[in-house]
Amino acid sequence: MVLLFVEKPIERRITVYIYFLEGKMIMAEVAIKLEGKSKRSFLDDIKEIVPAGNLSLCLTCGLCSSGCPATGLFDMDPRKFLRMLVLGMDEEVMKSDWPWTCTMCQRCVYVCPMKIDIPQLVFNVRAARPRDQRPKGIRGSCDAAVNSESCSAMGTPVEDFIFVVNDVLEEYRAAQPEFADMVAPIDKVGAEFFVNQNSREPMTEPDEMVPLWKILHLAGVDWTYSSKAWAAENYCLFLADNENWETLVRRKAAQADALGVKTYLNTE
Amino acid sequence: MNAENPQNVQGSVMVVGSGIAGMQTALDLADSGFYVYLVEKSPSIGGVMAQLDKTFPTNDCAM
Amino acid sequence: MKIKFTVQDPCQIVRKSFGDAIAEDFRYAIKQAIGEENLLEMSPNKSNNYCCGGGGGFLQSGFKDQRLEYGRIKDEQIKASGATYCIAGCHNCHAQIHELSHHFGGHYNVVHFWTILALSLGILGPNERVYLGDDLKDVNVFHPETAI
Amino acid sequence: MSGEFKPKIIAFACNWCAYSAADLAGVSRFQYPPNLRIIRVMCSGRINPNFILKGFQNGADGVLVAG
Amino acid sequence: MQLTKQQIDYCMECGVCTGSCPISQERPGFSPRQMIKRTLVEPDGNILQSDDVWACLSCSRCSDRCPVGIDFPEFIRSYRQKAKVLANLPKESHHGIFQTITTIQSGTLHQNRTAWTAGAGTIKEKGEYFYFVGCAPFHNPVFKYLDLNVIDIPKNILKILNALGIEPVISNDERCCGHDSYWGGNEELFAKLARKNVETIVASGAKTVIFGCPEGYATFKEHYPAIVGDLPFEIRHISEFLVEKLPASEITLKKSVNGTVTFHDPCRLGRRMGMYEQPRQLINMVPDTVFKEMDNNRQNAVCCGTTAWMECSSCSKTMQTKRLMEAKQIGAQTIITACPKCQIHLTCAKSNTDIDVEVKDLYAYLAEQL
Amino acid sequence: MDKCIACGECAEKCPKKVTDTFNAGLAKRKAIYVEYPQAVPLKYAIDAPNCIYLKNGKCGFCAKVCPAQAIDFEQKEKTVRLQVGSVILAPGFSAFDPQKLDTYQYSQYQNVITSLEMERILSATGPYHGHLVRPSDKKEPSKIAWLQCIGSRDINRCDHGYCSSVCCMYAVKEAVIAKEHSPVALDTAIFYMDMRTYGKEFESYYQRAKDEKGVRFIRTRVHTIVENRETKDLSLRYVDENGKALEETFDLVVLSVGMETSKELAAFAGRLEIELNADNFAKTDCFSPVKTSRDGIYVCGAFQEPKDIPYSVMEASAAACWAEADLATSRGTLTKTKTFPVEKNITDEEARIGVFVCNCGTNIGGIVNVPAVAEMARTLPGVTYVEENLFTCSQDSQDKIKDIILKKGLNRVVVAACTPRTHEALFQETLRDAGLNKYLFEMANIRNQCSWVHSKEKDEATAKAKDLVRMAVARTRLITSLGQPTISVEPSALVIGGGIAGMTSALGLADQGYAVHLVEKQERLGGIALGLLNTWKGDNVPEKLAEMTKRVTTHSLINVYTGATVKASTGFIGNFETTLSVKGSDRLLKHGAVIVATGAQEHVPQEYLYGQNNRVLTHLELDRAISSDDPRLPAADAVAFIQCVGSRESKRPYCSKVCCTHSIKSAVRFKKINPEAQVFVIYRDIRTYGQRELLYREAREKGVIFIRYDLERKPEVKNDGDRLAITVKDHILGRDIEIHADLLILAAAIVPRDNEVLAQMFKLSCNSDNFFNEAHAKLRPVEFATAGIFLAGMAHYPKPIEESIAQAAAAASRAAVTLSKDRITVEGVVSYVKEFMCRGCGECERACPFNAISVQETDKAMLAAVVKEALCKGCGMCAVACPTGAASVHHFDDREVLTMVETAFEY
Repeated sequence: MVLLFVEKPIERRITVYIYFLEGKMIMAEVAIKLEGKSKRSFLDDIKEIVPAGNLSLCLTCGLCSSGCPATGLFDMDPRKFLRMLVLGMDEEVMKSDWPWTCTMCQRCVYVCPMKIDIPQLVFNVRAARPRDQRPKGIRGSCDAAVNSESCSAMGTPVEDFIFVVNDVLEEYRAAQPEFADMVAPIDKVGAEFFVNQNSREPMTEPDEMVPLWKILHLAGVDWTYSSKAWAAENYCLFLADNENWETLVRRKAAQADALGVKTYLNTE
Repeated sequence: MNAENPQNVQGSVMVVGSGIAGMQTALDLADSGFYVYLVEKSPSIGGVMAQLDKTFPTNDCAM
Repeated sequence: MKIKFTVQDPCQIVRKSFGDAIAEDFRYAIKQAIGEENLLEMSPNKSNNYCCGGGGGFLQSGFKDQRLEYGRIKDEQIKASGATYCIAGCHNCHAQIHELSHHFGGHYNVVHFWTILALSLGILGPNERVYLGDDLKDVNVFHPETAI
Repeated sequence: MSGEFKPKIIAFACNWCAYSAADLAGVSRFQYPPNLRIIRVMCSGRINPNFILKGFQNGADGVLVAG
Repeated sequence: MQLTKQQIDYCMECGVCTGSCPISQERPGFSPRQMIKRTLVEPDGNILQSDDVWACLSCSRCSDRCPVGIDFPEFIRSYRQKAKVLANLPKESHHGIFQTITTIQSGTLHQNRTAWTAGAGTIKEKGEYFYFVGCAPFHNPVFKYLDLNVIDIPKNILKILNALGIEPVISNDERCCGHDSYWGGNEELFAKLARKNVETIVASGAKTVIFGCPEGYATFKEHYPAIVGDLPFEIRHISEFLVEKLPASEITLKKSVNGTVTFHDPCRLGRRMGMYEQPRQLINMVPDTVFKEMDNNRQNAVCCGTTAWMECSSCSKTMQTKRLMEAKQIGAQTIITACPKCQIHLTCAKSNTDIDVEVKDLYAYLAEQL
Repeated sequence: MDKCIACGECAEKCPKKVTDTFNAGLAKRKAIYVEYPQAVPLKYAIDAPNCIYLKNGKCGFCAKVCPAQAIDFEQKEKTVRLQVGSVILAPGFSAFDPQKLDTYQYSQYQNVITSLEMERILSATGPYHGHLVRPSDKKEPSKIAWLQCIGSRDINRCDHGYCSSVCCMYAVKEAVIAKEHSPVALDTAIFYMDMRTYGKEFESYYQRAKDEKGVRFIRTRVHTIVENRETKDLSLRYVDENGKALEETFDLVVLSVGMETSKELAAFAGRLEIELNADNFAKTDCFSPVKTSRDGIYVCGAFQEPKDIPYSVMEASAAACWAEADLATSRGTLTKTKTFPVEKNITDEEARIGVFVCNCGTNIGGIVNVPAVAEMARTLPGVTYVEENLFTCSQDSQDKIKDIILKKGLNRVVVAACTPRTHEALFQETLRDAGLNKYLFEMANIRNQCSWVHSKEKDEATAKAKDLVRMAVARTRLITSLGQPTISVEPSALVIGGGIAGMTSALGLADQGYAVHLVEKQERLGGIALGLLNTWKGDNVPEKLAEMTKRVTTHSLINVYTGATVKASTGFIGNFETTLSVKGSDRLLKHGAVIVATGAQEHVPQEYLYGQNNRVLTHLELDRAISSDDPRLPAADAVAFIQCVGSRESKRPYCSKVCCTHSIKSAVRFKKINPEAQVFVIYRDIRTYGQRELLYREAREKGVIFIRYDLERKPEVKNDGDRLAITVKDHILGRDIEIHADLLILAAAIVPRDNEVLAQMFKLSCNSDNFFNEAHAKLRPVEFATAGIFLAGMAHYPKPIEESIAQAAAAASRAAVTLSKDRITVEGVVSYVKEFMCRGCGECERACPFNAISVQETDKAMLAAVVKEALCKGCGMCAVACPTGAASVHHFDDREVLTMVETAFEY
């Protein structure tokens, strides 16, 4: 019994905004000025991107915020976030770090009576920050993955991965005779399953990879790792770096295709 | 109904549903000279109002 | 076995993808491994489960205080369930919940789904037990001599 | 005289509410002591204080006006 | 069979009775002379079936003037007993609530009729003086709708008595004096009440019983002896009592502020008890009182329109309105009454006319100036 | 069914327990049942799918125990063909099933209930007999929460974009009633989006609930309910308006479920070929709000749109009105009137009373010793005949009673059986058939109020039955024949007010063939609608109004008086005489009914720079500006609306009902003309009830921005050079927003006209807001307490065109009930006054709730009270108020009542 998650690349039209950002947003008692024709804002773009998630439909009912664990962080919540966008306060929203506390868990849109896709808006707002001002941790992971042949957020070199896998495998084969013929194939062409691997394990907790191997072994599954693009994680998605996100997905898919596997088994 | 030939107009009305609206319309019609067929699918008349406890804003008993 | 488990439904595959149906499959597997009587549900759960706070890049974003605050509900939920183990089906959940337990002094353990699966199959070696608590450290150990 | 005090009670009941409530008690088979006598009036506004005093004068131990 | 005090067959058919009867003036067909005459022809005749038997006010204006001294009120009273047997019943005012209260009082009723004294004055359980309060505690709730606090009458009397240094006995066991049942043709009930009252008073050890209400006073004096024999205590009306005691006391009264006042003689106090002057003396004790008599005063005074809580009708109202107009015509601003019922009836009439005369109880008039 | 005597033996014996749907599933009932004890008809029915006999042919206990042989298992569904002139659909609604909302776990958590279940819990006839307890452990709750908009205003989880219109008000009511039921200081909280208390007296009810009763109103929604496994208490997490996350635990959570049209009903509509709208409600338009898409088929109630009781009742009468107009030529062709023999005069007869004691099968006879009761009855004075029956109410018994009355020369009848509430009319008819006046009848209630309630104390029950019979006989000796006067009816109506409501009423009556006098104060018909452009559904008001005006002015049965006012009026139902002042000269009219449709007007605002800056307009001024092509409108880049201007404030506490819709409709219009324009609606609660919610959604979709303000902090409006500067605090961000607007539209309140004059003239009453008071807020929404006078349109309360039209047609229908009769029969149980005994004090007049008694000058120049029998309801308030005994009530005079007191206890 194994969980399957087939990731499908989705076409998204992305508008990139360049804003200058300085320091954190301060919630000051300064009146929000609304006048005349509004300049083009998220509001307008969202309508084009996700008509069903039209944020101006918001009833300000509070359901999203009532259910959101990020409510209150950075003095924000989904409703306030939405409200600021409705009022065209794009710049202030951009300054807030709140969108980075959203885990896109979708509890909000799950119940929103107007089905407003708040996570999608969060994604757009993240994407609108200049790349160099997005949180370093995620950006680093994304960059590392893009720059790594493994697509690993930890930048794990291909050789390291191969070494660790084989090393651990051998160790276990030796120590646990019942699993003497357990395999952890890499780049096995035509295998049934393409298994990816979160970089954390090979890098820091190699033993944690073993249970999965054992299960696959016992289940008699015909699987393989890939030496390249084997990393499961994709931080570019979280960075709202669509371009690189897509690049990574394409690279992983290409690798799977290259190995001629039938199914892409995502462990993430 | 036959608008062209008023002689053929039936002096009867079928009312479907016997909640508060159905009963009122049936009473009005019967009280002013029309034969009413009141049709209800449950065994008694009264509809949802009979299930209510009190009614707003007067807090009158709904029964 | 009298140890009680609870299960964290990953937002990605449950609410966002396959809904309650996959959550049920997930439970089926877990119950096979630990025994139905040992599964304590959090509430809400399945499609309406609370996110742990590890996803969406939150773990890497650098806002640690906020992230732990975010996870407070999850921590409370796990504690309220009465379980001492939380089974996670997702790397991020695993990492976040592990940290929550430590941060809020919950003293519950978090284990990967397949760790518990392997444990129940009796194939879990001593080095693969980093995340098991003392009560399970020595259960069904596979080749104890391989301990490092 | 048995030891238990069984008060004689006269009730004036409005035709439109209390009297129908007493009917309903019957339909629902509620049981209550049999020492109550209900007198139907068209409205509890019909009860003047003398009706109540007359009840006492005629030996009632309690008079209930319900409407 | 004793029909009347003075046999009606003395009647000379002179018609003075009908001429002086205030009812005859207002009620079509009502005539004392005719009633006597018809009864002479047919003793148990149609008078027993007629409403007229209940219409008489027993105001005694007729008997007071009758050249042969026929006691018409007593005649009518005796016929009322017979009429009742034949189910010819009076139209009881206020739905008969006072009749019922009277009946209930004849039984073993625990009353609370002294609560009003709290804050009004001091009373005793035993003592020389017994103040017989009468029905005011029962009137009070019924006549709230007239903005009338009937209970103020006993309150004021108690205040005056206390001022004189008298702390009277007022008893929870007091019963209705029976005046209304007597005049309503219910002698049996009357006798029960009379016995209970005398018993209560005797038990209090009182030597003197003071009455504020003329009806109680007259009833005790005129009708109790027939039931209980000679009364073992003295009977005093508050007005005669005060006329005697006030001047001797240290009480000084303040000046009147009521403008021109006049006095309405209660039938029981005046014609039946002959007490015309004492109330007037009391009124004039108040310094600066401007007192004027109405045209009909003393023996000629006209009844307040209703007796024994029955047969209140448009005829009663006309009498009351006329009486108020009489006061108005002589320029009185205030009409002083000395009977709670007179005050109630005149106040009622005033409340649905626009006659601008104040109706005030004599003892309130006095107590105000204490 | 005719045989069933509703004794309940069958249900007692039925072995099959079934979930009781009437009690919203909170209780069990049997498979043979009456829905509820007061059900009409009170007949037991078999729940076929659950009946053991009907399923496998065994059981049949019910048939064995039925004393009336009323059970017939052979009955089959039959198809009946009806030939009818018109069809009126009043099939109602289904309550939304919240099971699929997994965040609320309705089916899993016992203490999460629907509002309908709450109604049953609160009801004295409900599963807990009105004792407020929660389902899980029957404990009295100390904290209850209501969650609003469950299954309404939601396009994500249930596809019901509309508002269900009634839930806000019923939740407030349930909270208030629950507090009254609770022995503890119950904490109640209502979680809501917009509090939609838009109806008459609703807002003040809401305010009272909040301020006096302490119901908490929390403007937010709850995402998830979490149950404590042990206590079954329910924890709710919510965020308040400032964004603060809170958690509260409640004992009971009520889901305020909305209304929907069931699938079966939608399918039925399909078979009838009537059109439904996107939300599956019957499609109608504002100017014919009860007319379906198919001629001759009308609709009323919640099948047209979610709505409350009074509006359903209005529509019901409106539908009747239009059906009556369609079928006017055949009125009375299918109805029959029964005839009776001439009544015997018994005035001078001695009482000859017949007493019939019913066994009611074993219902009475099984407990009460019926022979002993009959024996006792024989000894009572006046009784000349006594008989026992198995069922006194059966048809053969009726024939027998009739026979005996004639044979034995009875002149009064006592039946000792069930209750007069259900059976008096039947026996009275038997008396009439036998030539006796129907008032010579009396019942002794020895079943419902004796054998059934003392079933374990047979001796005492027998003694009581004897007393009840003795009391009834004593009273019967005194009762007399009563006349039932009839009064003639002038078959025409006076309609006061020539607006949409007045014209609708006039047409409704005239189309049915009754003459109408339509009086309008202005020179032109149309009223306030003359200033309106469109309805919210888009109907063109000027066009429709012109059509309507033309029909009215050309109708042969309608006399229109413009520039006319009502000067004086006398008379009563069927016979009014009214003097009109038409352009200065008087005109006397006779008519049988009155419809008051005098409308209302727009409040003149005193704030927000109104009257000082010409960029500030009211709604009517806006509509006028639009129709006169005011160039400022298309040029406006930013437009703001401020709601509740003059409404919902201490001075005018009611909600004006129409303004939210009008503002939003206008806002959408601005957006349509110029999508780039910024449009703001500054509001307190958006009250787009029913399908108006779709308009609200459209406005948001188009980018209209809605900002909520509190009464404590109203928006500020200043001049800003050429424009207006409006400052308002945003309700979500808690920060001031400054709007620079080219136009400001004020949603000015709807205020009553000077209703006092008419109120005095027709003795009508007004509420504290000065709108006319209907006879009953729920059940008689178009009539006054005074018979023969009806109410329609905004004189009753602010309302949109479709509701005015429905109410106006309803008023016409109610008036037609009177006008369709040649004579009206008045009940005999009415008050009377002995003139001589009357002092003319007026206490009766003050006491009468129906204006049926008044003091008048007599021939002898005295004052005396006079009863208008046509208006009297026989309640006897006047008799009690009368100090002399001049006023009394036939059939219930002091002696007739007191004799029962006197004979009550003789055992």
